[in-house]
Amino acid sequence: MPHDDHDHPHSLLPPDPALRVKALETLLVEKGLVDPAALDAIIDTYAHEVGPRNGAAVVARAWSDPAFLDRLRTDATAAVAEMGFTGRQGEHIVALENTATVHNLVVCTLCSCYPWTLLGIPPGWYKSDAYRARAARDPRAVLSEFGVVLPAATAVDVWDSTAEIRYLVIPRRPEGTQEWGADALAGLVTRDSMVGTGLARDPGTCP
Amino acid sequence: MPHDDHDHPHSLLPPDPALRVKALETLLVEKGLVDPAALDAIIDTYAHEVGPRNGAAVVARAWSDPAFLDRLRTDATAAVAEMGFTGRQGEHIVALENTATVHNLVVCTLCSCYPWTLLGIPPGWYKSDAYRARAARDPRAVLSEFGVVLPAATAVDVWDSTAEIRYLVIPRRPEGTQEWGADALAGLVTRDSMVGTGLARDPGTCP
Amino acid sequence: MPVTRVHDMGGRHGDGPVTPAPQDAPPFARPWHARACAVTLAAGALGLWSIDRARHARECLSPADYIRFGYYEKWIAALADLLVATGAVTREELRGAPATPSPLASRRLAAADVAPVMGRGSPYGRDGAGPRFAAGDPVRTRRPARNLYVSGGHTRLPAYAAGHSGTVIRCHGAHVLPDASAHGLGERPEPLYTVAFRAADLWGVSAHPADSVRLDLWESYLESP
Amino acid sequence: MPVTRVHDMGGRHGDGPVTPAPQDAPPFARPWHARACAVTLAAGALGLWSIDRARHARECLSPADYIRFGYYEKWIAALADLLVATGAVTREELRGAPATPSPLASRRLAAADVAPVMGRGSPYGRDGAGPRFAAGDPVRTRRPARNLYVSGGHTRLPAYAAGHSGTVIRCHGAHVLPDASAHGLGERPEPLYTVAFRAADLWGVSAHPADSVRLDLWESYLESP
Repeated sequence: MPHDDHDHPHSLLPPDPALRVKALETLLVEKGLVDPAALDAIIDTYAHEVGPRNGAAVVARAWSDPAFLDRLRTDATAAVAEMGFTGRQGEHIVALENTATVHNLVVCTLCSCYPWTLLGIPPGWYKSDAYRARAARDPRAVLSEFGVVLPAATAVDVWDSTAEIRYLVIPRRPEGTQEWGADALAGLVTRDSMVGTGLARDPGTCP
Repeated sequence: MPHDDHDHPHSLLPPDPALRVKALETLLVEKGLVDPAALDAIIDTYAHEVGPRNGAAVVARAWSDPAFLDRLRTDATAAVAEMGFTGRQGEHIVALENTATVHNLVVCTLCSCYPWTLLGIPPGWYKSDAYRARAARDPRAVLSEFGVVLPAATAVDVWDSTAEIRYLVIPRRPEGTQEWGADALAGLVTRDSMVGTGLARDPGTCP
Repeated sequence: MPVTRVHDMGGRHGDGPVTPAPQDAPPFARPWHARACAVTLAAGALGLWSIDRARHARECLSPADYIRFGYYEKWIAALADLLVATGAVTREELRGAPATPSPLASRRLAAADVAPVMGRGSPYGRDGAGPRFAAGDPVRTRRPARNLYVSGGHTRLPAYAAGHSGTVIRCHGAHVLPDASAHGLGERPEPLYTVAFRAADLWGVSAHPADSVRLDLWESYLESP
Repeated sequence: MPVTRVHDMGGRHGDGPVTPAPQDAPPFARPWHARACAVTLAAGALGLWSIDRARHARECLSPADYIRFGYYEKWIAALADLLVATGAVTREELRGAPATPSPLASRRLAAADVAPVMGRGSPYGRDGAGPRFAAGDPVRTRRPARNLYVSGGHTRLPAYAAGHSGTVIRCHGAHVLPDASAHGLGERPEPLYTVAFRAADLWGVSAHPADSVRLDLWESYLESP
């Protein structure tokens, strides 16, 4: 058990992180514990297939399909599974709807839990000490660093992902999009808006 | 005010610590803010004059002079001032007497406060993260790392130096020293025994 | 309070501003980040440790390493520690000695299984005792935040939320208890709740009076106030 | 809890063993340690900051710097920050621009004054209000551990001791309040007490039942339980 073993085996590996990874990969492949083709498949999955487009599709549908929104509210895990979004770091999903009076912000202060199935690999800032240390205590200052200034009357609910529940923020639907279809709506939904550090794009400025 | 100024001026100095010190010293001397001869005098003071011999003299006298021990209990600052021990990081002194049932251990979890006038500059371990983090929570494990194993019936009182009170531990006087004079007794008193991470030397093993 | 580790940083002062990234930034900033991620997931698929044990291995990095290492450096360091702790590799192999074929090779994740394994995940809900608390109930978190089974062990109650009063807003059924699972003590599932705390109760008057902080907490972390 | 900074490490898990030193180890392990100590004391003698402000400058180093810097590296970094903050030196001078003679040179500590200045120290006792608590009184520390004047400001209540019940064992009279003094808010002297806590109350059942932890705490850190 590595519990407070102060003679950490990792110190036996080369200090340079890229060489460290390479040394461990080589060793595991040689021992038959890791298949290099599986590594390529994992990287391909998270570099190209699983990313914030998934979450954006969920948000766009929640905005435009009231029956889906109902299912999302009742059991978000099942509702997003309908759309094919299941798996690692997305086993238990809860959707958080922003309103005129409540803004939701997601953090993981203890590590970097994040809804991989819907948003992919977390961005660097989400994993940074600054975000982890400050988001729960000082969310409005953190939001201002993302250019988001909320009305003082809007409450901020911060969700610290301490268990295996993964949170997806449903940003507010921009005004003037009543006629938009789901695909166009999804183009308004940024990664940050689904973590709560951003808002959906203004349709007037959208490409 | 340097309060959470994230553009810390210190980063403008050379990264190597020895060069950093030299650069700052040179600048302050050039500006007329620091006298090089004063630096030498300060170093001489703490390298050669003020050190654990002071504390050992206090302990030896406390062991051998009951009237002094009474004064030490009543007002340790005044009692050690009688012996000439006054000044920076020794403005307010409290003596802690070890007994058969209580062992005292001193730490400063928030920085490295230490009774300079009696013990000089703190040793590296006293300033280490490991000592600061662990001494208050797990004093018996820390003591064991110094080779000190206390009877289970002995209570450990840990003193966290959070204000300007500086603590001097009075170790237990070794058996078989009834006839010893103060100078010989002082030879039994180690630095660690006055912090509480050691005991007084066994007279049988003393040089 | 710090009966905890350096990873438990929620509420800490002294960190600088957060640096946002473009919405379309590539998920892996460096090629070796992608390799580190993939090696960790592939090794995890051997089934030698739980996610809780893997988290605890990262938390057990020395405070200095935890702070100076980047995200994937922590992953790789903890992975090496876990592989040695479980006997999957030896210290000598980490040092560069010739690798011995592993009897665990039959568990190797095949490329063809990546999609189904990642797409399935591993749900943490379990059958278990019914919940003691209901939505709307006031609760208080235990204090200090610590593992009750192992001194210094893994727990998911952040120090900033220990000993505070809040309100249950949801019960998620029974989930695997990290405090046990991280230490090979079985899953010991317990009801998991989302609990809301007033930000001002946690942080004092500097917090906005309308704001809240919500955490997912197991039943043994909670008591009636 | 971590409404605090990385310096507030009492109780933290994950640090390795303590490494003792010979009883007669030289006080300065490296020549530059001695220079760093002397420069800091000599600059401090200019009277531009209180000891509390100097401590806070060290605490305000970034968490990464605080952990990776050695003791005297922290001193020198904080000294540079303080000298700029007080206007005694400029950023340009730190960068290597030619030094301008300082109008504060008249305050320079002369070599002949080192012994009397160091030997005098600066006592922190002050006239002030009489104590509200007496030895034997039960008290509870405030929670969270934080500066009431400045968000994230200096305080000397460690997080591990916040919100705990203890017993006053001694009153030291009124002392300068660090929470004010560190931020240029005057000395605001308050009665200072030594308070004893049961170790088991602070750390849980892993503590020895007979053990205690004692801290020196100002009156505004305490309330009646």
